[in-house]
Amino acid sequence: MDKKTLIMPFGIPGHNLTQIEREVPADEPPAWPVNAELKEVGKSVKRVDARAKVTGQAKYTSDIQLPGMLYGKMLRSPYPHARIRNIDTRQVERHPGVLAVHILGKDISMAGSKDESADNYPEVKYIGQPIVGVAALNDNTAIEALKLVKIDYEVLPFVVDLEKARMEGAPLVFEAPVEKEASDGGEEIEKGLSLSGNVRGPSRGQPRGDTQKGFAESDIVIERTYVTQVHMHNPLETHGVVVDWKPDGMLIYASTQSTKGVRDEFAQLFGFRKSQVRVITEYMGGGFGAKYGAGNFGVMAGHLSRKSGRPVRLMLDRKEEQLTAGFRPNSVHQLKIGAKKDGKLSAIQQRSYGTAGVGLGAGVGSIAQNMYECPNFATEQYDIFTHFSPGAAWRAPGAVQGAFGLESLIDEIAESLNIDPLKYRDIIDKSEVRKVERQKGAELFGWSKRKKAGSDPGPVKKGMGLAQSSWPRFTHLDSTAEVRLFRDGAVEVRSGVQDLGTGTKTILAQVVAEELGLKTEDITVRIGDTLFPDGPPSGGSVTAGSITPAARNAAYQAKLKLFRQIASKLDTTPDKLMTADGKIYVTGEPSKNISFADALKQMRTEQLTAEASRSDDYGGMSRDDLGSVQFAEVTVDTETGFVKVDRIVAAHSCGRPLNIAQIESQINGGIIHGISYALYESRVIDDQTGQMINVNFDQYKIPYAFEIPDIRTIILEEYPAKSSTDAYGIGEPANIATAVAVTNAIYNAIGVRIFELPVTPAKILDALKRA
Amino acid sequence: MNKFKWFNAQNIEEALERTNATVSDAINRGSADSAIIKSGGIELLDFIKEGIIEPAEIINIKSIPGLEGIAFDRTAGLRIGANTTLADIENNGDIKLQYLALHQAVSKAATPQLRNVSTLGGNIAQRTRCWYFRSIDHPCFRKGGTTCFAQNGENQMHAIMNNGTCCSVHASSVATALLAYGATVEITSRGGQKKDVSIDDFFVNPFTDIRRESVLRRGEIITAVNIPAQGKNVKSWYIKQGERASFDWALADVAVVVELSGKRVRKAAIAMGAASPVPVRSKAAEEFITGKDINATTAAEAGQKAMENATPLAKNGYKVDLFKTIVKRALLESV
Amino acid sequence: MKEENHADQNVCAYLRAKNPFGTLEGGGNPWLHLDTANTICWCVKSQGPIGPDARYVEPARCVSGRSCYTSPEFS
Amino acid sequence: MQDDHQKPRQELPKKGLSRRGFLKGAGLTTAGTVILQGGILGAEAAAVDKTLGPDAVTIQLKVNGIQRKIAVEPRITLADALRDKLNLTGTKVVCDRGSCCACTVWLNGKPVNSCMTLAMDATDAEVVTIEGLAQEDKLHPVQEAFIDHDATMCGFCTPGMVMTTAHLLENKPNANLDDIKHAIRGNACRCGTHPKVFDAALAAVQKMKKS
Repeated sequence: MDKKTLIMPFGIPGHNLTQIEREVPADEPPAWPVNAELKEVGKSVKRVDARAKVTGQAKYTSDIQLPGMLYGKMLRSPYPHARIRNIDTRQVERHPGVLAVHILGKDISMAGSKDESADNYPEVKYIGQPIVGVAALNDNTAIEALKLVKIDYEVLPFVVDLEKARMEGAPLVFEAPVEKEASDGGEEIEKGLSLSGNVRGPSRGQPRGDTQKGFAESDIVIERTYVTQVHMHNPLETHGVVVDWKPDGMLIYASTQSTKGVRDEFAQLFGFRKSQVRVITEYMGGGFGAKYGAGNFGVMAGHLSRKSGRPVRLMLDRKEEQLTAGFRPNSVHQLKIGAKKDGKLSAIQQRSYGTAGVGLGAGVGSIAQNMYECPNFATEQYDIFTHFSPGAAWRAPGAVQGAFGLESLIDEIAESLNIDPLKYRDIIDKSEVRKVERQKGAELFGWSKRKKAGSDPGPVKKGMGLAQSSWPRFTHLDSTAEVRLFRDGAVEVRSGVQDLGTGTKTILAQVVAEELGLKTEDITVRIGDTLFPDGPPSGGSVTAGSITPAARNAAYQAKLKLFRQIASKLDTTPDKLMTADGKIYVTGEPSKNISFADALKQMRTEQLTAEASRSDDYGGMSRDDLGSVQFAEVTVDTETGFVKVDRIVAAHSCGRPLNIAQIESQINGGIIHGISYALYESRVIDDQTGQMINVNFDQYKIPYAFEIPDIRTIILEEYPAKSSTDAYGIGEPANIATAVAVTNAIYNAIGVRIFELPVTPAKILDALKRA
Repeated sequence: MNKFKWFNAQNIEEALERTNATVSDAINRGSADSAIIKSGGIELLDFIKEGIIEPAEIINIKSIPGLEGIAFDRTAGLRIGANTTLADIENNGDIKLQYLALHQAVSKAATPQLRNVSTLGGNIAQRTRCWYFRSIDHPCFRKGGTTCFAQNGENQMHAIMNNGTCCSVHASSVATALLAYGATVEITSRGGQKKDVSIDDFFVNPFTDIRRESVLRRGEIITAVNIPAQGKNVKSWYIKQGERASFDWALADVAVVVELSGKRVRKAAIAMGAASPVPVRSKAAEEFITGKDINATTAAEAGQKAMENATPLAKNGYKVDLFKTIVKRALLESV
Repeated sequence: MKEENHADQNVCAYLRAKNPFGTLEGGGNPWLHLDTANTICWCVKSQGPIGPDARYVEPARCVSGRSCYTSPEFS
Repeated sequence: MQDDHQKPRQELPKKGLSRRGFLKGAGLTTAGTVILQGGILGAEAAAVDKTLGPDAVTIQLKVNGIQRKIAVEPRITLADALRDKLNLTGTKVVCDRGSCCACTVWLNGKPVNSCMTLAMDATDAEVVTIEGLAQEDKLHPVQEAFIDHDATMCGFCTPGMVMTTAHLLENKPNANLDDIKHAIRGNACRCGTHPKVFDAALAAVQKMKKS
């Protein structure tokens, strides 16, 4: 591929900003200067869809009504573990208003009415596991109809508690590991990690050095166990779809973080080509990591639509959402860190257990491995299977649990070495970004006013704490955008990418406007539709970093095409043209110009289009991180045990910031999730029945107005020179440090450490009694 | 929700004639043919949505004229119609001045939106929020089952006193204040007979009857709540502690009403919600503080006394400390 | 680490994984960098982490020889 | 039908319908007697024909200033009636139990949870939904402030937040931050827009003072 060289801004303005030479593909646009020199990018531009949202016009999946649409509902297992002997749906089929009934088999793509037999029924392994679905004229009829289903269960022993599941003799979630099973060819198949009882692992990540030696050389070694709870996603819009199956393809409205992922799964399951399946996600009521794939509810809706010949809407209700739609796994995290007298870390060893129910993914991430310099590192992460619905990725999966342990223990080591926790990070953290964030954050926060732990007089005590985060700069290269210019003046950017509420639509409009010398409001954004080129799935904070370079590149290519068409009209050559302030100029001769709108009128065709994709990172892929530092001040009432977070200062970087207000909003969100994780939210399961009992917004406590502290953000501009926009996401980084900054502040207030989340009044009172 | 019929009652008699079950009856005896009274409807709808009851008919009493309103008289006291919304109680100037603890309790109940709809009658007649009781998947004693799941289960929100049979706590924090003020509940029954039931007697302990939480029977309706006039030297205060400040059920709430003679307490009522299956007054704390000045020491001691008979369960021991503190603080704040 | 590097494996056509670490270098094979202790895996056929054979879903096990395995070529 | 909400809504009474005639003047016992007499007199009339449902019943209500007739089963909530019968899907159902206030609409001038209100209880009532808050194309100052201050993220809580905030400011033009928090204390947001909602609401107070 042809290459060219760009000189790009590199580093942190006001700190170490310099320039760097990057070899990039020849069709990449020229480098943008720093944000101060840009018009649309890096500003607090209003959300392009805000008006639709504040007027109630925005249509979400749950608002979609198609002609003839039916309402789907699913009957779910009331037992955590059972075998199904028989299912009788005859009465349901006769129920007035019911137009389709479907039973899910083990292989839900294949289970039609013909092979619905006991052999094909799945073994139920969690409460809420879907079994039968109906489509009816309305929701209430569907619910009534499901009461007529008769299922004969053989109830089996279950285990839902992490510790009990680890014990010998615990009811097994998965029997007979497939190790040493011969394949057709007679050879032994790959084993994977070992499974012993319900304990699977360990996953050892990427160890380095020799921890034994590291601990032996340490002047101080501290080992602690940190426990975190199960945290539910609870997006306000539940999981759900509207599916319209036709013999020649499917139309699906989905509340999803990945339109293309949903499309691909439906295509695979229903025997269509990907091009025959169209998925639309125009507005989406939050996901936080849990909304991936077709979902069993989606596939059920597909079958019901196929059987009834009508569109079917199937949205989970709040109870179903909490019971079955994912959660952040809990963790028991044993962490041991050794350090020298000067503070340098000599060894980190961790072992963790967590449960994602019947699923995997309950580890504590790689933050302990990555954030600080330490030559010796080892980890063992175990998954414990239980009879509960599977977990799902949740905003910085693993890292939030891992950070609670790591940043608590780093704080404790600093304390033991009699070094200020802020200064201590200067010793062990090599990140330039976090160094600047610590300085700026500490100043805004007033860290110098921090008092000795527990030194406030009286029963109500204040405390200050801080914590840091690290999240890799991920991108998803299969990210494409199209820019269309219309003769009537419209400029459109199109991509399959979805906007979860993060502001993707707006940043796409901003980068296209910037590239074309237009205003953000001049750009029409059409996304969330697989008719358009594929966008990235939104997870791992990849969206901004993946799709905005594609959009800018597409705008740049469209612009070049336009230049070629109108250059002669300005008596010049295309390479001399440039855009700014709604006009196309001849470089060096500003009087020779034409308005962008007039230029479009002169196009040879009604439409002009260009498509471009995310290129590989300039300068090669690297594993550097997005860092943040957060400071918390809390008030602890030592007589009641109640904690209130008074304020948070959050210093963050996400490459080139694209929209300041939207980044602030996302940081606010991450912080509020973190506070809630630290103090309020926890799934409660009754061990006797295996049921989640706080399965509503009434008893599952998410924060409201009075739980929100004063939040100040510092958004650090930082240019890694890696793409045409140099932007990165902020979703996960915003959420990692908050909870542990809060618990470190609690320590500072009361002089006692809490090792288990959420920090309830009971735990504070208990810790104070023990101290 | 199941299908049900709807009847707009124009008067109390009409409503009482049609009704054949309270919510508690419907939960325990099946609700297939039950006709249940609805005022604000929040509580009823909650049960129907959960599938815990499936009434055949709802008798709307919101449509009955004259069942709402607040009347205050310096000698006769306060009368609040059963259909009066919590919002109207919250915003009533007389109540704010004369019955501060009631104002505080009401304004901390639920959310502003719910207070616009919830009525006083419905609030005190509501059932416990025990998460087992509210779960259709847990057939507990109170729903005619054979066990209390909370005794050996998730009892962190539950009762720390009188908790041997069923350890649920009553949901109404308004009731805590009413108890401290010595309110009476006016109950009207078929044929128009009325009785005034002291709020102490209105609530029913599970060891008396586990299937109900108040004396209200079918064919009866709460028509008003009366609160005696409070003397000039009466002070009151209410504190509620939930997990969240924004809106929440009480983990512990306390209403204190004290009559002072100079600085000395002549008479005291200290009521606690979320401590016991029904709101309770602490006689020990009241007796202790009577005849004494309220100061940090005596208030703290009263808090200790209030918890003398606490029998916390495995996960709710912290509530004992919580009550000690808020009894103390409510006493201190009241003066 | 070695036991979790599945770059050389023909994993089942119906396996999906959501692992942020896997998308680092793009492309359609997220399990190239998979660390299943921090990854959500699911089977498209069963729409969950329990495979059609009632065993759990993970790249190392969703390979040729498993009864529900489908080669990517035939999907 | 879909376009109805774009028509201007009529002015609504700000304080809603209140029946403050209760017990005022008349002695307490008298009022009780009146009720009972009414009951006796009404007993004969209380025949089966007064029972409605369980099948669909036609009710009238005024929504966003327009008189509407809809057929609803008594079990249908106001939220579902608005969303399914009138296609006013701006009102969102989130928790479905009155614990999140996403479904907030004004019923006779007061913000209520439409998910916990049966449509029957809105008979002859005046309802304002998010679609009816703007006057023609002129947004309510609270709506403008939400746009200006980035007070929406996913937008699912937004209709409820806006309706709650707008009601506060219509009734308390000098609202401060504490008033705002008190008013929206029941409105859940999962994205964490609260700080921006506070900013927007305070800005709207200023905006409304000027206008």
